[in-house]
Amino acid sequence: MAETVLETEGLTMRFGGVVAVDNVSLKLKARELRCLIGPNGAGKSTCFKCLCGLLTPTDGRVFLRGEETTGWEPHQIAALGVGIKMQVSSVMDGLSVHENIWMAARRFNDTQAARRKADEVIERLALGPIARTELGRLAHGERQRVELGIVMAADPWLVLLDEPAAGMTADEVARMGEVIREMTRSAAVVIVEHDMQFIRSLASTVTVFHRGRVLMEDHVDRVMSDPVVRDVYLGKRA
Amino acid sequence: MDLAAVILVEVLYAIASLALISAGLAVVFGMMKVINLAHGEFMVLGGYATITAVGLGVNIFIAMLIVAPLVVGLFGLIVERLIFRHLYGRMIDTMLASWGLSLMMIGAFKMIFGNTTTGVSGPIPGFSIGNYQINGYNFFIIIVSVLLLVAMLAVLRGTRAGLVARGAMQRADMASAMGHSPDRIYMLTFAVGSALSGLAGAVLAPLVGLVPTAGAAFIAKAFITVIAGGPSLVAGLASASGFFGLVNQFFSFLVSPVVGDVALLVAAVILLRLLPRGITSRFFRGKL
Amino acid sequence: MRGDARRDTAFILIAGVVLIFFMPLLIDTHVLTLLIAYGMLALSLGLIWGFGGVLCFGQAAFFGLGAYTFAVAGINLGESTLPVILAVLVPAVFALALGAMMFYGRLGDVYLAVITLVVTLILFRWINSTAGPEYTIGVARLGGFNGIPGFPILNVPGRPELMIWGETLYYVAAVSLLVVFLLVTWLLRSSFGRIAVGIRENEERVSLLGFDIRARKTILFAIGAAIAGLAGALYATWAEVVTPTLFSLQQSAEIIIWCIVGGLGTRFGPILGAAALAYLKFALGQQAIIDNMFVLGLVLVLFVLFLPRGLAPELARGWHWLAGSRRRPARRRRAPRAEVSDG
Amino acid sequence: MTLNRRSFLASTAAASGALMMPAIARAQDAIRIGTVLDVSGIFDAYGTPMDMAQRLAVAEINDAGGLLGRPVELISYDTQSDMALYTQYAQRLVRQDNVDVVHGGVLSASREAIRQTLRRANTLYFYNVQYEGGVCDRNIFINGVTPAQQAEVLVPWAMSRSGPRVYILAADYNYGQITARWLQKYIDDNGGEAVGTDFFPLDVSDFGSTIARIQTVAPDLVIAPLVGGAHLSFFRQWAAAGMNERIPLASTTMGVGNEHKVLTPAEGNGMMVAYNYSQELDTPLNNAFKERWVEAYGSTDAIHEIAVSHYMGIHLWAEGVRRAGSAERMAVTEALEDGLSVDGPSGVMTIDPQTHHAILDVHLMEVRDQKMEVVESLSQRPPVDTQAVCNLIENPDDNTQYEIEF
Repeated sequence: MAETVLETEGLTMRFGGVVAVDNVSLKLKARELRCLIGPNGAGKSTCFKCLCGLLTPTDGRVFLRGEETTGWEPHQIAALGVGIKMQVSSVMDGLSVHENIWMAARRFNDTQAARRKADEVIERLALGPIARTELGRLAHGERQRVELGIVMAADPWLVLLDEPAAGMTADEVARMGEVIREMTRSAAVVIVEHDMQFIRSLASTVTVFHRGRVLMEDHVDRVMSDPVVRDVYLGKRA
Repeated sequence: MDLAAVILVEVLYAIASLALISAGLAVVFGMMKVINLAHGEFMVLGGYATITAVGLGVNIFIAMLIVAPLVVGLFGLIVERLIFRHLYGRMIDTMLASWGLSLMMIGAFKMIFGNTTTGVSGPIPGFSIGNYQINGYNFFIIIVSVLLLVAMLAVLRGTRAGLVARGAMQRADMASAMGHSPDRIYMLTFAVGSALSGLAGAVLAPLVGLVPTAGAAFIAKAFITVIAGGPSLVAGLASASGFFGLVNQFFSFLVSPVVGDVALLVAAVILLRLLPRGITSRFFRGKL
Repeated sequence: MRGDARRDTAFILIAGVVLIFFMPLLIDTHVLTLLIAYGMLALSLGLIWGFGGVLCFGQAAFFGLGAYTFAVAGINLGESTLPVILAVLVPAVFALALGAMMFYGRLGDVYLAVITLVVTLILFRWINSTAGPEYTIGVARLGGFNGIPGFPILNVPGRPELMIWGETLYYVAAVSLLVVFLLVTWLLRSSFGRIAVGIRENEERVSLLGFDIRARKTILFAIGAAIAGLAGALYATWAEVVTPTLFSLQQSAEIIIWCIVGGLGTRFGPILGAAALAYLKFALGQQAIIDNMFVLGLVLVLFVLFLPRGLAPELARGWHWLAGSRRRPARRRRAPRAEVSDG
Repeated sequence: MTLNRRSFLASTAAASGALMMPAIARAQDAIRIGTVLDVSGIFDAYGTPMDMAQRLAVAEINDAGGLLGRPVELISYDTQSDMALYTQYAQRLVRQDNVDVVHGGVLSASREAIRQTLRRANTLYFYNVQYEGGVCDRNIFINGVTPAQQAEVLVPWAMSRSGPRVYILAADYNYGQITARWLQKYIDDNGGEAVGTDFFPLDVSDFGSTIARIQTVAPDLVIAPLVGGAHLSFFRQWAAAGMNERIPLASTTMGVGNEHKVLTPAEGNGMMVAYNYSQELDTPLNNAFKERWVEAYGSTDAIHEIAVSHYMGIHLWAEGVRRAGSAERMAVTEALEDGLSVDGPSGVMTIDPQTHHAILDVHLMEVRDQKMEVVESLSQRPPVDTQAVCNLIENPDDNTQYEIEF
């Protein structure tokens, strides 16, 4: 039986009087692919931020590989071997593609090994031609790809991705799907996503958020055909 | 009892002068998120404008309350057009350019007015509370700064310009959404902020005298007050001035004015460590 | 990359040695020594601001702390070797404490500026009010506004009677600047330096990579303070007096201006900016027609408006143009790169 | 580290320009006086008239044929009220300008900043300003009044006109600190009590809380050795609170920078001071001096006590050179130690060989309508405070500033 890599217990996040995440319990096994979906304001992004340490939950606990990480700093969580990519592309604009990826690899390798690792990731993502270009000069899709490279370079066992496909062309989305599937060979992946097309192509388990709670959790196909979920997405009261 | 009254007046005066010193900076910072490091020199310019006007035979109150704000407001308008308008959105650059401007102004003051202490004598006679004598001018400063805060509140609450300003303080793009050119708003804000700095400098000049480098003493205090005040303009000004003024005077009386100053600075460090977004980020939220 | 590093080091060494022997032909060594102390001070801010993205409004505090430590320790110990070491350590430890307080408190840029500025003011105020006889450290009177005159100046280690001043002090200062420059170069090439640049570029990203940015910024801040402290010790032995004005806002302002004018994100830029502006100030101090504050201010405004990347990148472009290589495309402003071959 | 060619050429040009200027201006065989004074900044009210006075003194010497048949050249630097600039310019004076003597320094802080530098460089130094006393160093001559010459007579006089409870407000640096202790001593000696002592850094300009505090103690007299432009606000705020009509004020510094002419008569009237000089002294030498000053500068407005003592200091040194027949440091020192004296606008001034200080007249004065009216004159007072601790005849290598201890 595969080990549980991510688990939350009654995760709750309140902002003033608003309960953004309400008593959410998730469980993720090693190398599992999981998409978190839901309409705007459903709490999936807030939940994501609680997982990666950007927010400290008001209540409840988070466990990574059995270790409680509630209230940890993002860098401590990342240092466990968790790869994180935020919604807005977050890269080091003034540095080259190689330097960006090298830095990610450097956290878990010495200088030399990090360079080899960076070369390897660049080759896998076909970033070779732009390896020495500054990120600030790249197009949006390329930057997203580099950011995935940054995530991969650390050899994570858990990857947290917030809307990786946003703003990409169909081609790029397809390539992104491949990369993510490749990641699941070594890591569990959590994706927060809007794009149903993309989620369907990943064919994964989906957790549906609604008003801060988990509405249902099942395979994407069954979720998509569920009338309640459809109502939620169409804006009707469930 | 008399002593308590004297101390009360001194504390109120300290609070009022802090609010007065900081008002111009607060307006510019609140609306434009620009720290004008030449603020202190704008104040000194107001002081010089007053002294010059008095020297030319203008009534001292007219010089302080009308001439100085006009002169400095106009000056602010000019430098905004020449320098700052090219730098919006580049916060650090704006700060540095304003620092450069402050050095230029100090240099210019030295060349024009000479590097000596000048001043005018206070226009209000001493005042006695029981057995104690007190500088009557303190009351004038307290009144001016109360009127100033009330006026700011009234403008923000009750006028269309205030509405636009409130919008702009919330979100930079709000004003343009309301059909106003941000360029013009910035220009006017800067001019108004400068005029307030000029007023503050003019009103304080008779008390402390002027040297070209006097601005440095003001800018640090104003900077700290504005940042510690936080997002709300009037409530922030009032609460931060109140807090720092109290701390300052408490230690000034107890030990010495220097310890009072140091206590103010230490209080600022502690306050910002605890409330990095300023007092009004936690208290008085939603107030103006 | 390794070859690059070796070539860069060799180049710095050769250019440095040439300058050390060449500059005295142009400028009096007494003035040059001051320019060197200022250059080192500018380099310290250039390191933490240009490469670490930490804009410190109070770099003068570390400079003053270094100078005062040197003076106070010198009076107590009667020689200068340990005082020099202390002049580096004391500001560094102070910066560690201050940095930890700021960076672990997750303060934004503006707040960082306010805190550093306020701490400098506190130090200035405090040291300015220590004229009374009760303020002594060991046998050294702090002296308040007077400052501390008459402390032992730099001497040959272990030989307090062999004092280093005048021409010799210039060579000692110049070599220490060269050594510090090489250390900074090495630091920037190391992983620590490259990650520091990453932090400047995108703090959140680097922390999401698993690096503790608070600790790293604190350490970088302390390294900058240590260099500023050494510059302070050099200044003290040169000036033969330390006064509270070392802690003044004016001094802090000048350091920032040097960095801007010289060029942020380069190692040589701040030194160049410091030397050029300090010399300009010195030259302007000789005449009374135009006030030097006015000129400094004008220079700052013009640079921010028209040459925000400073002199060094322009000089580098000129150099590459002269050398016939135009491969270097114009860099994006505000994002200077980590390596600089023009340094 | 490379420099581009253009910047290299520019810096060469600038450097050679700077080096050449003084070389051309310098006369070959002149005797050189170097001076460092705050002609700008917050102490300019002291330094600027001193600068005028030294130019007048040097002109007088040169008009009389110079010294030893050589012209006297003045090399003067403006230290801009910045203590750090003092050592910088002092070093330039001795290393680059090779001056024969250095005069100047305004605040005690500036004197202490350069005293050791000049001693190390074997350059004779004259500090011509009233100060807190106690400096014992054979390389320096001081002709300003010391506490024993000034405060010792001022304190009992002021107390006799007010009462025994005295509050002291002093500038927070060595002058103020040491002077405050001397004041306390003289207050005690005369059966009074120092009921409070506050020190103010030189940039403090808001005295509101202090004025309230003084009232809680209700002293009979306030003595205020305050210094500089910022402290001037104290006298203004004191008057603005109406205190000048309630508690009399004495000062060891008020008027030294012509403060009594900046304050209105209403603000200044009644303050008690004691100095070596007043413009109101009606002596032939003073009247002649004022005439020459008016000829050079138009009016006597700028003349103040330390401008005159600076003027006297330069003449003392010049007399020493004449007597020694050389401008060499030791020769001049020995000539001066011979008890040399000169007569000038502030009366006769004689060098005390034991302390290198001066024996001089002191006048008790009261400020009246922006003038210092002499109430009583005490002639030829020796610097007994410094004499008590310093004997350069017995210990020529002494190099300390002694401070009063209780």
